Amino acid sequence: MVEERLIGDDGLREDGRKPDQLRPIKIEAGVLHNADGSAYVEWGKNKVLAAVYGPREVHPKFLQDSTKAIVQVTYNMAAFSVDDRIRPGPNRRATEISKIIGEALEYVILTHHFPRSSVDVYIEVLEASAGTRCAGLTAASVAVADAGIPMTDLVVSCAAGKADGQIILDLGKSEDNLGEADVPLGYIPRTGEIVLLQMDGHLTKAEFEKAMNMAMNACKDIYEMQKDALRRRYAVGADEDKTPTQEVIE
Amino acid sequence: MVEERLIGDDGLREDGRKPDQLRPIKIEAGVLHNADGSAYVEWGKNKVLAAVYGPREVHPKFLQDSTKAIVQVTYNMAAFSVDDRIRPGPNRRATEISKIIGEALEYVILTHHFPRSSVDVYIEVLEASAGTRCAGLTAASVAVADAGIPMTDLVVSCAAGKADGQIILDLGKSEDNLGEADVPLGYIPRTGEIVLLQMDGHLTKAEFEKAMNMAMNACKDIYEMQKDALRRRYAVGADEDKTPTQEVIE
Amino acid sequence: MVEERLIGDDGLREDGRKPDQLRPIKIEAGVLHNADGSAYVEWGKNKVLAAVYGPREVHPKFLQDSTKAIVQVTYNMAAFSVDDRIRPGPNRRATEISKIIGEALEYVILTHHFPRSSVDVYIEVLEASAGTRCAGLTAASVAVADAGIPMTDLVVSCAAGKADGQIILDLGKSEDNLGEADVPLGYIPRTGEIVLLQMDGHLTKAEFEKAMNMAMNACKDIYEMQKDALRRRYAVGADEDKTPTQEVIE
Amino acid sequence: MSKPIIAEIQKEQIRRLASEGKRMDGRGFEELRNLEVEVNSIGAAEGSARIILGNTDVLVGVKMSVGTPFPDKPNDGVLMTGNELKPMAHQDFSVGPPGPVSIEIARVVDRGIRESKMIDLSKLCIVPGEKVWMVFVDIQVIDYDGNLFDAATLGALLALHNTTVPARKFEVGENHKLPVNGWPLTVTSSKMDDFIMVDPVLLEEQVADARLTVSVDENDFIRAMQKGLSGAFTYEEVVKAVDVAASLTKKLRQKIISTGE
Amino acid sequence: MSKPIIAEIQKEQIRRLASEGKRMDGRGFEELRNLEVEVNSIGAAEGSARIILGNTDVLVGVKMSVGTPFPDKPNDGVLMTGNELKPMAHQDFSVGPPGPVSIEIARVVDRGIRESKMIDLSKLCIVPGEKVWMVFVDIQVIDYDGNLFDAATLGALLALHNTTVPARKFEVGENHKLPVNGWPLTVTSSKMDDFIMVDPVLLEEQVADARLTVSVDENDFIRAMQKGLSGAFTYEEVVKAVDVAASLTKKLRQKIISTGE
Amino acid sequence: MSKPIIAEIQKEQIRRLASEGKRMDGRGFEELRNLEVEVNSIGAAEGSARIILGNTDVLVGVKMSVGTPFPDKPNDGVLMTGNELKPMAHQDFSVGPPGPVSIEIARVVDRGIRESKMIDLSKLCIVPGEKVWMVFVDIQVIDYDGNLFDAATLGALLALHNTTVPARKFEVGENHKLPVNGWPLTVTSSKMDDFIMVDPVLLEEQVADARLTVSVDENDFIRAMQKGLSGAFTYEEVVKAVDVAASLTKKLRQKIISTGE
Repeated sequence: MVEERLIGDDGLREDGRKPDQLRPIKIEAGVLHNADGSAYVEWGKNKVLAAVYGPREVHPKFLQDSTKAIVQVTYNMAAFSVDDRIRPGPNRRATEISKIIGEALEYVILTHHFPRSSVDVYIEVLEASAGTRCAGLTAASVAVADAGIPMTDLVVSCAAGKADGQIILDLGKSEDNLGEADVPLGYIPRTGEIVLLQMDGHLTKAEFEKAMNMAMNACKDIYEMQKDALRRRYAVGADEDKTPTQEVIE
Repeated sequence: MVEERLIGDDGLREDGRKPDQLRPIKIEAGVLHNADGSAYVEWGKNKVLAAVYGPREVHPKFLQDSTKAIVQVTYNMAAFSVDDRIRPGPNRRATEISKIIGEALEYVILTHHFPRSSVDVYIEVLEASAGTRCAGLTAASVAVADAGIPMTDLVVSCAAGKADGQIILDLGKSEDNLGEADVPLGYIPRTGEIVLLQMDGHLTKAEFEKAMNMAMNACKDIYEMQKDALRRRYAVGADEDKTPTQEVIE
Repeated sequence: MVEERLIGDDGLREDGRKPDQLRPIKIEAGVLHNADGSAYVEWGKNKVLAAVYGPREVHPKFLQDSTKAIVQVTYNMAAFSVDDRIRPGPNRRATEISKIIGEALEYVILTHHFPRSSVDVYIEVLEASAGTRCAGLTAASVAVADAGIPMTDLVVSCAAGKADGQIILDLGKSEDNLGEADVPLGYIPRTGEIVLLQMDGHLTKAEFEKAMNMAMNACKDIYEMQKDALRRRYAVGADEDKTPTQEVIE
Repeated sequence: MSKPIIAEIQKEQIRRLASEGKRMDGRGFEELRNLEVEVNSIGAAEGSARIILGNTDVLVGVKMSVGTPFPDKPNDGVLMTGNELKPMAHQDFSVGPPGPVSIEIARVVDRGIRESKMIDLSKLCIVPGEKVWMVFVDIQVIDYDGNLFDAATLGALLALHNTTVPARKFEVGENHKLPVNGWPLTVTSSKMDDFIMVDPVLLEEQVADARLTVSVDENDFIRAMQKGLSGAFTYEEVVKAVDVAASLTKKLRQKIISTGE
Repeated sequence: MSKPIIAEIQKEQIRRLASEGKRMDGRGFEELRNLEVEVNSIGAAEGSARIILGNTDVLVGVKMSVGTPFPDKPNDGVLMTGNELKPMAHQDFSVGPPGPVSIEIARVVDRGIRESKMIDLSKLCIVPGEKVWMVFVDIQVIDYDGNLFDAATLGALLALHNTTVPARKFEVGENHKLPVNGWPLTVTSSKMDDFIMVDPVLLEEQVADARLTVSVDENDFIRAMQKGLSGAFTYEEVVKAVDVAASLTKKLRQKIISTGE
Repeated sequence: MSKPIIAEIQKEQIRRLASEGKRMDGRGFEELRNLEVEVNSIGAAEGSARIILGNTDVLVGVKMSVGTPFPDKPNDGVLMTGNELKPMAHQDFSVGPPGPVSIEIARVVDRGIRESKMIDLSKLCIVPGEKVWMVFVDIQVIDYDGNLFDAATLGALLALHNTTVPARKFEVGENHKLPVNGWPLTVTSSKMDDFIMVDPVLLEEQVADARLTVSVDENDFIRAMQKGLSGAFTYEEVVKAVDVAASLTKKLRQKIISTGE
């Protein structure tokens, strides 16, 4: 089915990456003024903002849980974030991604510290190019930390998959469209726990295990970038004026 | 306007029925596990399930009536129940049918026994072939009884109408599409009261009266089938395990 | 851009009006039975009804303001009010017009007299022919007065604009479509205050000032018609039977 | 709890009057309210009618445009009937999409038009399978004092009988009257206890147990019927209501045809 | 506050049983419930299947029609999968548009069909860029006692395998079976504390920390996976769940193919 | 009751400062905040601009596609302007369809573009009556600290001035710049008591009585105006606001054209 070659004779991918190489990733924490916490992630051509408000009063009220905070995630792609404009408003894909990102985040947030309240996470994909759910979860996790909400650890997310018969890391756009499989993973490096896992395509069990391991290893690297972003953020000083936002996109 | 002959020279209808003959009807009570009461009706090719929950708390709250239970009926046709797929979600036809079935049921339910509560009736048409509102009301009535909700009597429903110039009972699909009139009736055999009545088409007063009488008579027969279904249900034992649902459709 | 001549060699407009002349306006107060206050305005071919309910309980509750009444305006064009049928339900244009008319009315209503309550104004455009927001605000203002709700003054509304290079009053349909500018104004004649102001098109500052003055002057005339309608209404007697509604449209 | 109590008091008053054969506004049980009609006051509509029945005030407008037929009826024009109970008309109506009450009225009016064949939809075909006339009947309730079924039906019939097909605008020929046949008028009966009265006002509707709308055409054929509310009728009551409807629609039809049109 | 307390008590009971290797209904951790299937009972559908898995009861219907392809896939038919958790099926389900739970199930079933290529959408093209077959898979949950992912997937596969393309109705040839390949069946594992059980009943679902659905095809390829809920799995647990799914889907497939179809 | 009290205290503070000719952030009454702009950072958009005005942060993206014209304008391209006040941008914004505040901003920006004729829609016709360019301007507010009217308008103008028509993608010729003329920039004045200040921050907006947005083009023509909020302006105040807008838009335009584009 795959006519186009995704991996060259030199073993390199269309964009020159090695099979187990990530796209360039840049993470910044504390990029917004109003949100209690925020983060910006550039991941290849993906550009993703995450904002966190909370813990705050639950709205609508009937969702309130008397034993813990609820975690509400809204993942959204900007109308202009992809080749064919997306009609504003929720769609089924965004609803599913919001749900699984929320479930992954909830695992690390100490929700029992904040009964009857809500942690609201807004993820806006400003530009999309394969892997936005991984970038979104990675950004959201930093934004929750930036909001000072207690967590057991950061969640990191990265995908592995298969193209041209090879297991590869962090699929780009054409690899995602034309490849044989995609396995996005949400991971907690310190404990080795998996909090998000999807797969579609076509893998043997051995290939699946190889892909999982590749993604878990990459998550460890991205984890360092997350922590570094938070470190830089606090070096600037959480109480001082926030990093000028105009640096976010430049 | 009717080119096709709906009644043959032998006085029999397309499907071999006599003018005052019902399609085959099969009624079963107590076919679902979660619902407080349920019934399944096969009526010709119609396949209709009814489930009842309640009396239970009213949702949304502002609908609550401090003097009696409210009766909320949701009639729905499954997407695949007819030749041309139906888009899921409420439509104007379903809204009207839900309203008139609910009004008919409310008359026999002792709603004053359950102030501030709700009796919720869900009617799902799995397959439709003319007469689903009659089959739905007939099934709903059995399901309410199966739920143990006190009623003054069962409501029975059946239509009569006109095709090829003759008054006929229980219109089939082509008779409904091509015939001259349809008169669905909701009836209480014991008291002779009419709780649902619609008509469209073209009838003289004498024809209308004949149709009414034909439908009322048929209702008496269906009433026996309803009671028989409830009797069989209670013979199995209301407290024991319910009739295996796999028998429902076979 | 304007090929068609909107103003003739005699200085008169398509419909024979002089540049600073209003279309015929007819205002009646107290035309509905159920509403607490109402008014009907015919303005050229525009036919607009306004109804007021309140001050009454706020619905939905969370909109309640503990310091004053809220003013909720719903401007709507009937499906059949224009050449191309309008789909029923709110649209973006109606939402914006409802907002700015509501803001203009709120300025004159003594909202602090009625904390926690709502003044609900419904404007229905039965027929539309340029200038419905001005006719709607003019009617709504009379309806609020008819409801006996205390106001500092009536609001009057009228537009001026530009066509064929001339500043003109109260644009008709083709002047609105083909003209160079439209400046709808909401005005309080007694104080000279401006409570509604929009403009689009293309005006020099001098032209804009001329248009404003022309509209403000016209508002003074319309103000007299509003007061006259209320006077006639009270002459009939607020406590007696209301003016027969069949006179409204004839 | 105030609403049920008020309803009980109203019911008591109406019952007392009814037991003496009287109604709140002095009418007989089988007497319609005063009726005023006005046609084509809305210049932008292809046809319109305003019906003032007592204090009930309804405006019906007809718009037409050229569209594509439904795939299963390629040779038929399309009829759509909408009804909105606007908050202008009564304090209990609220902003928002039509609820079950609005929808029932719209569908009963629609079936009254459609099933009586007063519009031959096949005559509204321009190019089979491609271009047909769409007829939109929009009912707007302005002031609500009961019996919208009859007021809306009458408004729709009058508006359709006065509709001009805007053929020039759509470049499919010359303007002409919409071909419409017949007057399937309705009369609605309202039952409380054993008292049955036609053309109920709002207060009578609010205490009613059951409602029956009967449509009868100019040849005395019954064309449509709709029972509503959670009460019951006996067979005899239904037969009587049909008789009353036949007689009252006949009078109404004569009045409308002689003056209104 | 009653709900969390009840959940805690349920959790305690299930935990106590599980620590002895038992489940509420006597099954082993890696044992599916009793399964009954019935195909094509809905005559109006192009294909249908009813799945009764313990007390979970799901009906899946397939409808087909001719439509236009998506602009970016002019040579492909269109597959749409819908799922509604109707209030009939459980007291906690309410009327209204599908929520996140319904949508997740529909999308997982949809991807299971789509990404396994069990339907070659390019074979559903009639006229490139203009006319293609639309395949609507509608899942209707009738009675809900847990594990809708597996029941709905199985229902969809069975319904598709028994679908007849209604070509005559749309005048594009003779009716024929929908070309479908393979059986990418799923098995769902549910985790509470360190106990992992397949095919959870509702009470087990309600106390679960995490859920993993694994789709395996007839060639032992993993075709899809979906982790759910706010708990975590270890790598080893995931690998184990894949093994269990591979073995159970194999048995299930044999049973279905030998009897059900 | 806390909100009104806080508003009263804020109002008091702003009033005290204003009576000395001062503002919260040290600006003069007729002084705009610091402005940063960035164009075409979104590679997937046909054009984009990010506007950082003080702490207000707005991203505007332009997408184009080929579609069918409106029946009443067969020779014109289609312009659609959308605005969403996302909950990311402020704690008071909530998820859901755009409300009146969002819609007013979108419509004022839309009219600013449309009525100033800065895009000649007739040049966006490909095949009359059949194929035209659709231009979607989507405004996304990222961080909200007042004066969205001016920030969104500026963002839309800059994005449009930097838009490339994706003709190759739609196989209707070679890519080229979107033909756009002029810079109808806006300046918004906010009034509290008798104090009128331009470019209000959120706190100033929250206590404002009235708002006036004035659009002026490069030839000093007034192109659009929108008064908002439930306060009033005198005639003299309006005339003054127009003068201030004329002078500030001129400065802004020079700055934008010399650097930003």
